[in-house]
Amino acid sequence: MSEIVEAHNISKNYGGVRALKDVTFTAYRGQVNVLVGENGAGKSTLMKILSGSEQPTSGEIRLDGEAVQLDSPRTAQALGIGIIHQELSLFPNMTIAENLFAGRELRKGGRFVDAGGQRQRARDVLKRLGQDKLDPDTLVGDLPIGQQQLVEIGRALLEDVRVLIMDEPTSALSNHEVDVLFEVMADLRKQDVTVIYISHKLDEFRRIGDWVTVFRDGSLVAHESMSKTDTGWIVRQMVGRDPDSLYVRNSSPVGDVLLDVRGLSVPGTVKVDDVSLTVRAGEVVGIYGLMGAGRTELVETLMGMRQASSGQVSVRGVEEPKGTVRARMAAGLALVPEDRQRDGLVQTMSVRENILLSTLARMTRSGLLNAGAEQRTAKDKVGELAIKIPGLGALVTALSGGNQQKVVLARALLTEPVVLLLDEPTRGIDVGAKSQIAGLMADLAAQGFGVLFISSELAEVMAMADRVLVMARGRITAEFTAENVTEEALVTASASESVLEAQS
Amino acid sequence: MTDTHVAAPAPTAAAPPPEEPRNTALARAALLLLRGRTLVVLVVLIIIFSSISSEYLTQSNLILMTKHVAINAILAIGVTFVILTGGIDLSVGSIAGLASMVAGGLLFKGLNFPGGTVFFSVAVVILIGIVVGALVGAVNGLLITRFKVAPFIATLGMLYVARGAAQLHSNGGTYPDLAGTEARGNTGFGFIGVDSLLGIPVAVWIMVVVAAAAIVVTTKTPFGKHIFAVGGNERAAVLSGIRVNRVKIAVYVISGACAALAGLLLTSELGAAYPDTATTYELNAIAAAVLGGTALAGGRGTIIGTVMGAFVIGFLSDGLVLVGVSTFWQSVVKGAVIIFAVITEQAQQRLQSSLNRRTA
Amino acid sequence: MTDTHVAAPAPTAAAPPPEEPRNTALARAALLLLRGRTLVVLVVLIIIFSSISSEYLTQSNLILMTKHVAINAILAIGVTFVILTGGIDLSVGSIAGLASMVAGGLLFKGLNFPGGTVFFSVAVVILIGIVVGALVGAVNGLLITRFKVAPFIATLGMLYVARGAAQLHSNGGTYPDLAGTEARGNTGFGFIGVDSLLGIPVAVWIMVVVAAAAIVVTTKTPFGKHIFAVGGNERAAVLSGIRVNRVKIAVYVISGACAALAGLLLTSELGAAYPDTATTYELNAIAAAVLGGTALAGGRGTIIGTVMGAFVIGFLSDGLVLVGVSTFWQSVVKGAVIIFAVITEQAQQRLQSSLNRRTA
Amino acid sequence: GGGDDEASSSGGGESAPAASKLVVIITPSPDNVFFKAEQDAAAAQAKGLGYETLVLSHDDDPTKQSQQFDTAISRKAAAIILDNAGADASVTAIQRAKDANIPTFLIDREINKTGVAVAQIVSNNAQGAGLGGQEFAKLMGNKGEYAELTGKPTDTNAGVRSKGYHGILDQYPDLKMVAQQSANWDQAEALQKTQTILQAHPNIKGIIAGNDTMALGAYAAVQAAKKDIIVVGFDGSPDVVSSIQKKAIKATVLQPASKIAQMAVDQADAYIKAGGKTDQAEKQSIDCVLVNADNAATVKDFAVAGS
Ligand SMILES: Nc1ncnc2c1ncn2[C@@H]1O[C@H](COP(=O)(O)OP(=O)(O)OP(=O)(O)O)[C@@H](O)[C@H]1O
Ligand SMILES: Nc1ncnc2c1ncn2[C@@H]1O[C@H](COP(=O)(O)OP(=O)(O)OP(=O)(O)O)[C@@H](O)[C@H]1O
Ligand SMILES: [Mg+2]
Ligand SMILES: [Mg+2]
Repeated sequence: MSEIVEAHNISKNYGGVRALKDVTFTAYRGQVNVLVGENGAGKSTLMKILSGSEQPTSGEIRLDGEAVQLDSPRTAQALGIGIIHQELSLFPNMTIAENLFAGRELRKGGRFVDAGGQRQRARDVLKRLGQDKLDPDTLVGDLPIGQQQLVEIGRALLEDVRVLIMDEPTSALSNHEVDVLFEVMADLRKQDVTVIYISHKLDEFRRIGDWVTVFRDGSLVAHESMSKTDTGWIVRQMVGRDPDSLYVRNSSPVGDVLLDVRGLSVPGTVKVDDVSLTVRAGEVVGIYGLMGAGRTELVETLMGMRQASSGQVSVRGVEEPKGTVRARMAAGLALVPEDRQRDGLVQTMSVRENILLSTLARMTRSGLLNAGAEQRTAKDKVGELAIKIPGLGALVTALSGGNQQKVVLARALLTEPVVLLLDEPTRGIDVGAKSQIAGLMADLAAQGFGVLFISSELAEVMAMADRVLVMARGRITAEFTAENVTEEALVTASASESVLEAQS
Repeated sequence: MTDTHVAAPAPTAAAPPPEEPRNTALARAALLLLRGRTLVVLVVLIIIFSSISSEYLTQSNLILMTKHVAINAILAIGVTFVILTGGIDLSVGSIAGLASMVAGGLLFKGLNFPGGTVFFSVAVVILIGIVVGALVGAVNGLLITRFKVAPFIATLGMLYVARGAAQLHSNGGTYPDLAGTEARGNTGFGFIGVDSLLGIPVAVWIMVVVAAAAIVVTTKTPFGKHIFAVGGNERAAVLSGIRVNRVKIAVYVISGACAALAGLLLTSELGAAYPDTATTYELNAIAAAVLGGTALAGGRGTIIGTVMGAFVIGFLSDGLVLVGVSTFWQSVVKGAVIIFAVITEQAQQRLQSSLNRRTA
Repeated sequence: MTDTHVAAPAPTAAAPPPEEPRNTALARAALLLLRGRTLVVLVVLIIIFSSISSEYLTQSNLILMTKHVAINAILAIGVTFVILTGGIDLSVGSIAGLASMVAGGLLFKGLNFPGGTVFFSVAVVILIGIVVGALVGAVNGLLITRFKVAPFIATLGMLYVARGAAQLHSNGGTYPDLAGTEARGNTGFGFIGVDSLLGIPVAVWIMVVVAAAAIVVTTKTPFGKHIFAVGGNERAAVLSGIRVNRVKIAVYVISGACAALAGLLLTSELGAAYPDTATTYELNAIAAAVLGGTALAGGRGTIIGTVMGAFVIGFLSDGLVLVGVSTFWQSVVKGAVIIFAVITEQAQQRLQSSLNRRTA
Repeated sequence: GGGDDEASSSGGGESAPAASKLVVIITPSPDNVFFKAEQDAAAAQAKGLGYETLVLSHDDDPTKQSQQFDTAISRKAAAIILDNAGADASVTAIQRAKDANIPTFLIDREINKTGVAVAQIVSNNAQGAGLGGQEFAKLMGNKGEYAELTGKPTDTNAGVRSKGYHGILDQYPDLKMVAQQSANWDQAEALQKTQTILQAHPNIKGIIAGNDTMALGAYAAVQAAKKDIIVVGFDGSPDVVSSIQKKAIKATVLQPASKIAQMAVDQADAYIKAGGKTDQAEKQSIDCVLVNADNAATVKDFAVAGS
């Protein structure tokens, strides 16, 4: 067991923020080195330093025992360090093959791109990732986010890497795809490739990790061989205390039907096909499915961001026929979107402005905004949702991911909805924040809201939902209650092509 | 911006200690300098020119230069609304020209219809001119929202169309005498462009009013916030229930109306309307907005910055004329100042965001 | 950086089954029509004009119009490189003017230095002209990459600076006679702008060569891919190890060089260099690129589309002159056609991406 | 001795402006040689008389011109020499100067109002266009197809010249204008428009242009088409004069630019020294001179030797 990458006493400051405080981290050759920690603990920052896209404020990096200067991604690449970034770094305007080879095109005759060669290799890589059917000439912008993530992984596999850093590579992948990825990783390990793997999915990384390193608040707090740890230990290290129950289950009494959807269809590439469902007061309903199942389309249509071709949506027993965002909002729906950077936050605005964006009209006195009311309202919500912020006037981009998520939630709650739609509310956030979100959902239900949330994680959906709907190919293929749901049943239903009459 | 943060319930979730680094005060001073960089550039210009010419810093010249600034400032304020949403308006010069011709025609020859000619009072003529500008702006807005034409192209096309319309209005001619007659009840057009109130030209008062209104709208109303939201992240704005298309149409209408108003001021000052009025003024207006710190990507900028930008351009141009720099050098210097004044933008932003974090 | 990837030699390398849905064929036809919408507009223009004037569709007129197109097409090809990276270049008209004056000066009065005057051969003069354009482009690129000035502003500033420099070069005058003399060894400047080869004007051949080179560069070389990558997602391009700044500087250099070449063709054709050469040509060049489907946001567009766009604008302008439409209407019609031709863009994109998904 | 007069006039000064020695010269852009000649002649004359000069160009933008007037007023100029940016759009600015006791002397182009400027010394465009029209008709043999390139449609002189041409040309029934386009005074635009016009009307025998830059552009097109077409311009710029000597362009109408500019400065000087009086009529029209192969050799700097 030999060290290949050693980071010694690394510190990194962003202006006044100390993202890393004197961290000494070691990755072992030919092993899967797992990094865990809460949002904002500094994991990605360390990885950016190891891959040359950020420079440490102080400290030293050694590769095979020799100090190296990683001053650019190119240098790191040349030394055999590859990275899959947490945020997708793809070119939506280019094809899969072009994306895979961007910046290191195969050449023909010295000067020209060997498009044929690239296409062939792209096909090989896609096959290796279980995507035989994907045409390398497809534009990446046209792919669902999960497949985009696979392309991102494919980029790393093309390189002759000795060290492969994967920063939350599975956040958008289905279970099956995760399995394929793990096979690939096992392969790599056999070829003596070192993997550094970051994930928030505890059950997942335990399957393949050899070593686990825990970060908290910019410091490395624990480093252990995976076999000597258990989930409880990891969570303890991460949050600095004993984990209570990770997920809070809602147990409030169920009331009237708040949301009633009948025969909703949306044409398009990812269809919503004749979907009917209900959400009652005090109920937490989960929608499970694989990527591309149409769940995002469904909630976006409910929210009025897409036009339905047929079907009715009723809120509190009243049909809402207009189907615009404002009308649905007024009727009592609110959506916390899947991609908060793209759909949720206005990055150029402050925390306060983001929280109040939907409800500014209420903050006016004779047409002009009332700063006092704004401040009060925003402050109250921040308190209520326990959002960690430097100040209401700070740019929203200064917050950690989980707290950004809560800002979007705060905005949705201010519209006084009766049914909350949450699209992947826990994607990419740490266990602590996850359990907070779960707690929040339970609280909301207890207050008489209806909650409809989307999740791609079996454990999560099973733990948090009172009722689980499964979507596949735009249809609801199954429905389970918390009591009769099983992992097998969920997986089966999510893979099914026809509607199963699995009502329970 | 203050103590509203909430300690997480977890016992170890220590609040980030708000220790303020030693050099923050210094950084703050530098930021102030950079944020006011347009002001700094302006002050430097004034110092340079007044050291060359003793006429520059006289009260009468300052008033005069401010009057010249007024027209570009009003154009630039309108354009700022558009740029804040992430759009651009290249048609403002042509809209100014069209409004000028419409108003000039109404004053000079009245509105002809089968059976007679009506003359409107000056106030009505001005209103009609502004409405024409607003309508052309609305067409821009519709092209951009309904027909999804890129703002650059929609307004570039409108640049040609509106200019052509202005020329067709008089078949290329000038409406020479806009003084009006008592009999027609349309005298007094000179008021907005020629006269003064309390020693300050009316045009300057108008600029002040337009700027004040724009500041209130952008900073104190929901509509203003919606403008910033659309420019900051259009998709998030949609999801927040903001009527994005309406906001966009509204900003082009505002831009068109401001352009028309500027055109009318020019026309009043000249006492004649000619179809080439305000040709290429769009470039100066956009330059003023960007000099004043408005980001072309949208979502960031201030009206006061834009007005400062207009002052820089105007005081520079007039100064070059006053000290007798040749036309050719004027062109070179103007271009160089525009570039130079913007170079510091990046520095400001870096400092700004690092300070934001520090005070976190 | 090549053969290093780890091929998974899975034996089941089945080709993706290209099952095509029923209505795809129809959609494909519609797409072809829309993608070729510039072509459609062009054909419609030709039909309209040739039905009005029998002279329009004669061989000699087609050749002439193509020659007129050549200058705008070359400018527009350069600008397309810039727009593909998400930038803009407003300075191309001024660069054309500056290159024209530099070349004109060298031909007319030679290069003066203490102790004598040198005259260069025409080939060298052309080269110098192009190098001047490339250098100005490099300055644009440096302002944008090193000093982080927004492309709109950097090139707007350069629009003024380069034009001023062109005027200063001759102190505003025209270099009237560029024929050169045998004694000075600088005859033959007319070749590129006036002469023909195989019945086709040399300028058209030059356009063809420039377009062909640009097509190869954009579609077949790593540099070309990098241009699209920078325009598609700059941050990702940085992370992919693409030297983003170099790519950006390079496109402005290309744009500057193309602009200079266009200026030289214009000058050769006129036989005289004057400082206002190519004023406002930047608008036509950008319009051609966007008409041809280049997205102003960057990352999407083709050279061939740009050339088609230049044909639409050129054939339209010449047609309007040929059939004797008044100047004012020319302006209106030109603006309307630009807007109209772009309206369909959105429709194309929707269809395009939906088709892509289907065949995915 | 001018200094003494100056001192006495301002000493007695009822209407004369302060002891300013500044003459402001405002013209269109000097990148047209014609205006450059004007500027240079006026500036040289004023300097010779002991004045300071401020030379500005309004680029045919009346707004810019108006702002330049403001500058002249705030610098308390002694006089303004103006080649204006628009017959109507210039009036208020000149009036403003007058109200500030600054006399304006117009050159080259008139305005549509009298009693505002002290003098309007212009070349007689109508007369000149008549000369040009006559020469063109003669060169054409009084028959055949021709095209006209007009100047910027918003410029008065464009209209006056075109009218002057047609006052003559329309008298000949066999002279047929088959195309008329504006080339906005611009050389490249004249080139391309002429090429297109020649396509539409291959039998064209002559092109008459509203100024010399357009004539040069038109001639470049004619040359490229390898045709033998009569081109006539207006201005008498050195490039066209030398082209006439080479038997390329056939004729132009020379406006005595330098002479007019000098006259204006002289009259301004006299006006200032007389304490704000002039004995000249306001409207002074200077005849233009036809330049063709016969007299081209004698033309220098917008003046024909011996005329
Ligand atoms: N470019 C940056 N500028 C300023 N602060 C930054 C920057 N990048 C990261 N930070 C800050 O550094 C800290 C560590 O961030 P980092 O992205 O490394 O966290 P992480 O452990 O990867 O979290 P997550 O699990 O949410 O991805 C955070 O407080 C973050 O806000
Ligand atoms: N097979 C596909 N081909 C093309 N585009 C797809 C495909 N699947 C999804 N998309 C696009 O990807 C985006 C993500 O939504 P998706 O339909 O995957 O919803 P989902 O069921 O919520 O899955 P998830 O949220 O897990 O990605 C949508 O905008 C959709 O247009
Ligand atoms: Mg991270
Ligand atoms: Mg989804």
